[in-house]
Amino acid sequence: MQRRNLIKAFTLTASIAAMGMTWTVQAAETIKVGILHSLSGTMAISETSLKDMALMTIDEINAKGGVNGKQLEAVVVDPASNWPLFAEKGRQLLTQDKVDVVFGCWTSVSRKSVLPVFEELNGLLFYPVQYEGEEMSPNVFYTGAAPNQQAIPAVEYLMSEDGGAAKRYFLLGTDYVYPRTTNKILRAFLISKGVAEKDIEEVYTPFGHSDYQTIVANIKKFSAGGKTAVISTVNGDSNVPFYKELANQGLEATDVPVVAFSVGEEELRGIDTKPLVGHLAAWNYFQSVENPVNTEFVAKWKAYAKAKNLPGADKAVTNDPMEATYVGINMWAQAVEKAGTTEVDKVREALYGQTFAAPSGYTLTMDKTNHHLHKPVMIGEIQEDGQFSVVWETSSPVRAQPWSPFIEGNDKKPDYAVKSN
Amino acid sequence: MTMPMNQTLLARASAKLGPQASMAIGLLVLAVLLAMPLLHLLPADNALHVSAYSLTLVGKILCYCIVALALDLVWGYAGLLSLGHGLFFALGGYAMGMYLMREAAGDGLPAFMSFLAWTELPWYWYGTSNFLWALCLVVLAPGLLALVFGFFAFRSRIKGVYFSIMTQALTFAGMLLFFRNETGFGGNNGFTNFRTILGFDITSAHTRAVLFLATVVLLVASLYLGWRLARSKFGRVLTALRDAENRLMFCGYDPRGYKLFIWVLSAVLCGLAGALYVPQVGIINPSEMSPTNSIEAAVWVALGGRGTLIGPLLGAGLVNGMKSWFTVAFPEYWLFALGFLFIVVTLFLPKGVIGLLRRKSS
Amino acid sequence: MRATPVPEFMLEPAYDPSGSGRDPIGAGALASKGLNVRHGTILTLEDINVSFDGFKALTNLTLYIGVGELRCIIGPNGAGKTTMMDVITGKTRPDNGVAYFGETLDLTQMSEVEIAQSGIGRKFQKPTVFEALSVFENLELAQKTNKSVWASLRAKLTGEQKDRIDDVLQTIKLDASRQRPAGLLSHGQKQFLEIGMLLVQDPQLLLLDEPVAGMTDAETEFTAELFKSLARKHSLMVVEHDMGFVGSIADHVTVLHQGSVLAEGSLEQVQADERVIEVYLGR
Amino acid sequence: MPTVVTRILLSLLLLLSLAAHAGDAQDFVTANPAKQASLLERWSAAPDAARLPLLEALQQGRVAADSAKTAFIETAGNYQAAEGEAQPLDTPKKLRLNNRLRGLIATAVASHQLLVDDPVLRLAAAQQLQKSAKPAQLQLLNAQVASETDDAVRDALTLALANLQLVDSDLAVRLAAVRLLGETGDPLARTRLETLLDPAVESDPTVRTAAETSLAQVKRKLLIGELLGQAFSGLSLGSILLLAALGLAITFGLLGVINMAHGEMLMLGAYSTYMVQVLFQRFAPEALALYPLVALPVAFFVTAAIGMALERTVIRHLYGRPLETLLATWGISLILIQLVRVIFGAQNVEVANPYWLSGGIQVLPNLVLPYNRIVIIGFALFVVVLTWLLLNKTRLGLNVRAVTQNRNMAACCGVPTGRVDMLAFGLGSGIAGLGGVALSQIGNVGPDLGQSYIIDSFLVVVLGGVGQLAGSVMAAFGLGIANKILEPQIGAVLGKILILALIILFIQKRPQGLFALKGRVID
Repeated sequence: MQRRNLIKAFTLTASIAAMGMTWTVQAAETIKVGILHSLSGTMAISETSLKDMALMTIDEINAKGGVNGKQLEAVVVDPASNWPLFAEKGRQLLTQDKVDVVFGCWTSVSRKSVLPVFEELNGLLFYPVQYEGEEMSPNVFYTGAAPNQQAIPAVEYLMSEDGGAAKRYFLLGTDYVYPRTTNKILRAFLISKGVAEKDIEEVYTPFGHSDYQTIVANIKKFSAGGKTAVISTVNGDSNVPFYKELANQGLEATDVPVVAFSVGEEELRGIDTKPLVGHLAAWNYFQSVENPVNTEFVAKWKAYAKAKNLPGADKAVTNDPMEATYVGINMWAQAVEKAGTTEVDKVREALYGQTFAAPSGYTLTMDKTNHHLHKPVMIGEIQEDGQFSVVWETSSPVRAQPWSPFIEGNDKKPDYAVKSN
Repeated sequence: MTMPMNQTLLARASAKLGPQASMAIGLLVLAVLLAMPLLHLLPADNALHVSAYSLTLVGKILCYCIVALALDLVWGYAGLLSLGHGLFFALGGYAMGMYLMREAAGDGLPAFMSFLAWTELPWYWYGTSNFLWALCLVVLAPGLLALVFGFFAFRSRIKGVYFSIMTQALTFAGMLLFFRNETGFGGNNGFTNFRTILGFDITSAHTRAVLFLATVVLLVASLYLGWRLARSKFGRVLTALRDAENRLMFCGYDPRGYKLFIWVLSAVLCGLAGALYVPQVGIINPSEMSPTNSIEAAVWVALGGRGTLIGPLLGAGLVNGMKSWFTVAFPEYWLFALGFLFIVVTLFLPKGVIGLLRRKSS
Repeated sequence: MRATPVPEFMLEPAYDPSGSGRDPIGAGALASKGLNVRHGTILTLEDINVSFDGFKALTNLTLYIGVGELRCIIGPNGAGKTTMMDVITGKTRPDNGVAYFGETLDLTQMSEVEIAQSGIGRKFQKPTVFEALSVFENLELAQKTNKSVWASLRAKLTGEQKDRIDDVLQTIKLDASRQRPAGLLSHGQKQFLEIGMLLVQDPQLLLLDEPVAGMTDAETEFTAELFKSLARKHSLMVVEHDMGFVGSIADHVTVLHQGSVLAEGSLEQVQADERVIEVYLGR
Repeated sequence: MPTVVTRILLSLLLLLSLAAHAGDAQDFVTANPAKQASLLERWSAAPDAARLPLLEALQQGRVAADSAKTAFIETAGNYQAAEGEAQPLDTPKKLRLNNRLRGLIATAVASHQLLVDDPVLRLAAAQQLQKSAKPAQLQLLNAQVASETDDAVRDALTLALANLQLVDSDLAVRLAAVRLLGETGDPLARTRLETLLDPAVESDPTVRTAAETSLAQVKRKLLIGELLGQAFSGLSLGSILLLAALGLAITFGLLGVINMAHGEMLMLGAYSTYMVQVLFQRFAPEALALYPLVALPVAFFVTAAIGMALERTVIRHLYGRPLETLLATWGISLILIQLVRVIFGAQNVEVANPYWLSGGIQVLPNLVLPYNRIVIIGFALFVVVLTWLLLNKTRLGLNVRAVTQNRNMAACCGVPTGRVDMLAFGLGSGIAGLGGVALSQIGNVGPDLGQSYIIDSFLVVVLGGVGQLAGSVMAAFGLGIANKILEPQIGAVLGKILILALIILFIQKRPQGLFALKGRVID
């Protein structure tokens, strides 16, 4: 008896492990596409909608006949906001499920976690979120913004007459790599524009911080010293308490505008925006952009959300990372068509210089060398209805500088992708 | 508490079955684990080839098994539920990570430092390019922290829930500290992109096989250590401590020393597990210190059956195996399954899976 | 009376790590262990005060126990009996007062473990044994030996130690249950086991809190015999409500009331005392 | 064809009317942003009472233009020509403003409001001008001070004027202005005075000395404001911690359940608030402002019901095994989080402050106390008192205390322990739900809401002493205030770490918490 039970226990564990190893969905003649976004844990708040957007785009491509005559088949996994699990799931997608491309990741740490796996196995990852730069892997295509495509234009706008001609800058962020790096770049940029050290203040809060009383009081104090703008790299959930405190302490956008790099339409869904009118965000796309491509894109998304009965479908919104996901999948499909194969090396070549008429109203180009998109930069003001109205935009798409010239030593980095090892 | 809990499953099994049978099962599992890295060296088209994915997955689970075992030593035997063992695990991992980052950086600074324009290494990084010193750190960092924390905690007789909450606060503080970029451990990104270990390519099949073997050896060694401890008078004193600390003191035993010894030992085991985990999964970052991870480790132990040596291993294997499977099979619903599992186990299997097996066998 | 200078060699702690030089049942232990009892007093409590959040549990308690004495403590509930034991064993620190073990060991400055190691053993009111361990293992842990972590890691029972445990098992009549988990014993058996644990611990002063509660008459009688045989070689302090039992063992009785000593003397003397009668009957 | 003709005719008419009388609205609508800015500055310097409606419409974002660039003002969905009788050619589009223009509009509105009859409005206008008056308005202000009849308004105007007079050519005027500024506690005055200390800016040494004295005065007043602000934020943070922890003080402190699902009860309370708000929006939009009041009982009963259900199904099997309740409730918390995520989505939902919880009261020039925080402090105290009364003055409370102290004895005395457990757990959960309503008014409402409070809640309860309501109150406020004292000194991140370290040290000193009962320990 004892023996049999022991054996049972061990075989149970072993078989469960084995199931994990060999879990594949067999289907003939499809191209498999991996989707690596957290559906549970802290990042689910942001990443769930990217998964849905990816599925919608894949459906759309399939409805048009697929790629190279084959249907796309999505393999969705949940890395559960657990960074080592990203690497494990990435490896699983590439080696067990044998997907040809992966769309996924939100946080930099998740990308950094899977990067060695993609480089080792020569996989292909499309990363759709704005980030701090300082990376250029041949196995990753970055469809979000590099700092010069978001942060620097935003500050230039704040310096302009229309942006309020700010003289002092309060750099507020959550204490982690993206805000630190972005603020480092911004500080160098501000100083190069003649802003004095004493007119720049950098403040960080811990992850998940929810009490902004002291910080808002400090912003007020700081702003008494001259026209001030706040540049916020506050992460996700902390934005709501920050903006609520800002509004309730009577700090208005006309006095001290806040420009945020991590607040988009999705985030505003959770905030009462009436007191926030006039605060700013910098992105490469806003749902409110008016052009036929975007109108169709937004309508398609709303219809999809309703059809799939996604939570909160009646209030479905699009945002920048969703657009970047949409663009990324479409560009990849075009490149596969062009290359005639899904082989990574050939698709990579085909992607260079690939163009796509994006919902942002611009025809975006994948750079010929640096794996980043040329993107327009837009500054939007928060409106009462939770949308942004674009108050400023670049005249044409901007080429990314993943190696920011404002960081020492980057001038020696090559302007093409090389494996990190 | 009507059953003696200090007897190991193996001991009980051998009492009933004779040592050969349980020995045989153990050896079988061991043989499979030892064969896996060798099979990994076979060419990929061989039918018996074990993929890198399977090897790293099982390797990771084995590291978790060591953590579960270490936690069981303090919880199951000494009655100290730590909700902060992730901290020790992560510290060991960070110590190894420092070495790997130095190795990857060559003569320069680790990548994350150079892009923050740091010009020199913080003092605590000195010597980390030396593998032996890194190994010392793997033991010393968690060991010393556990020693200091344990010394004060046990001196003031903090126990039960208080102890659990304090360890949770400790790991939470550690997480916040390591999250900061300025702390000098790569902030929230932690360490990734390792290249070589002792000069060997970290992605090569041979390196993977050796790391896996090292994990198996460490697991077997910790099992043996646990087994010896549980059978020694020391083990009986711990059990006595768990059940009636005051009585034990009036017998003339100083519980502080006993608690401190097992506590530090457990922390060091976790650190070692962390050190083996990092090169296998390829990343270490502060989220390993999040209280959630440590609670999960307690769940492994409870699920498998605490106060036994095999139970925690079963628990860690089951939960992580299920996690790997569910996150693919039912990505949106796996938390329900996990949640129900915890409830069901605590309600119906108070002695864990091991208890269930025992009950069936008797 | 402690004014006499203490010779150097007598300042050694009573605790003897090697466990050698111990005779089987503890006879003559007092002389050989360096505890300074030259004035014949093994325990001195003077003017002890303990209060909990304003409630005075002990008030100016003064009590002396002689070497080899068997003292019974009686008193109504809340008289401070258990608190007094807590003070002696270091569990509760007195607000002020003097507590000496022998002539030299200041109990107020020692930890519970040090006190236990120096030779004071205690049986709790509620029988407390290590329920997950077997009867034999309970005795093994209690046995007088080196109790440091390192020793326990390498500890192996010697034949002599085993014999000693076997003796005690015989004495407390648990020989047949030696491998049973202590948690499965009856209440009375647990009482005996705990007494057995005190025996193998071999203390000079035994504090016994209601040792015969839950025992049958025969067991009580047997316990009385056992205690009487222990007295003189050891000092015993027994807290008990069972007057029959007290009568059968005590040569000296102390009555506690409201945290201080109300009366002291032989059982007959005490029972005749007006104040005692009033406390027990008249409130 | 006719439409084209009419359109051409209309535009011709329009051009004519423009040429004849280009009204202010029309000027503004047709100008580019730079021109608009200079228009506003001009209007601020020379206010005209007739222009006020236009400016107010601009401030409220009601000015629009049709495709022919004719200005219209929107009122409740109807567009009326700002000047003349024109009808819109198509739906007019709202004018786009930026922050610079909004600021200038505010100044312009204030300048115009100086002319109105209502002294309250004039006072507000003067206060606005203290912040934003431009040198070009010097003359206007001088004239207004001279003609102003209301004392309070005149004082406010004098102050606004003083800001501009700091660079007056007349030494006496400068000196008077500097002295006047010294009497304010305005942080802007501090900056203005500081610039005067530079000999390059202010050549006269007497003015510089006066500026120094005034500056010291201002700084002192500012310091008072800052200290009060710190004290308030400490109290506020403390009240939030208290509300988060109070439910746990019952489920964990009294019942001994290590309730890891406590955070999720907070979360469910917050989601109940959200649901109530949605229902109000749909069925009773006119009473929307009252939704938090209705949400309180709803949240209480929803979370209490869930809590009782959990107690009956899971937790009652686990009394006396505290560490196992940890595991089971952890499982419950995972399920609840994912359940909410599946039902409401992973994103945060919007819970808006009603008007009476928005904004704040300006106590000092540099101290605004937000209404939501004031209300939450009061609410926290109210809940504490309520809980105390429930536990100490009711039969249920007596039973709860009896059961938690000695379950068997209570059962023997005829206390229905099962029912009491259920009710007590329900009470703890319900109080957590009330906490959730309060939290929804200051932070975000999402599935992970509870996770961010659970550690803090446990620390509060443990620090206060398990089972001690008063201890929890002390601990919450102590932590809140300590946190707010540390934060400005060493930053939020290190502050939080230091607080955790201090708690660990404190527990070493007092293992039973702040309010431990001393006494004989029964073993």
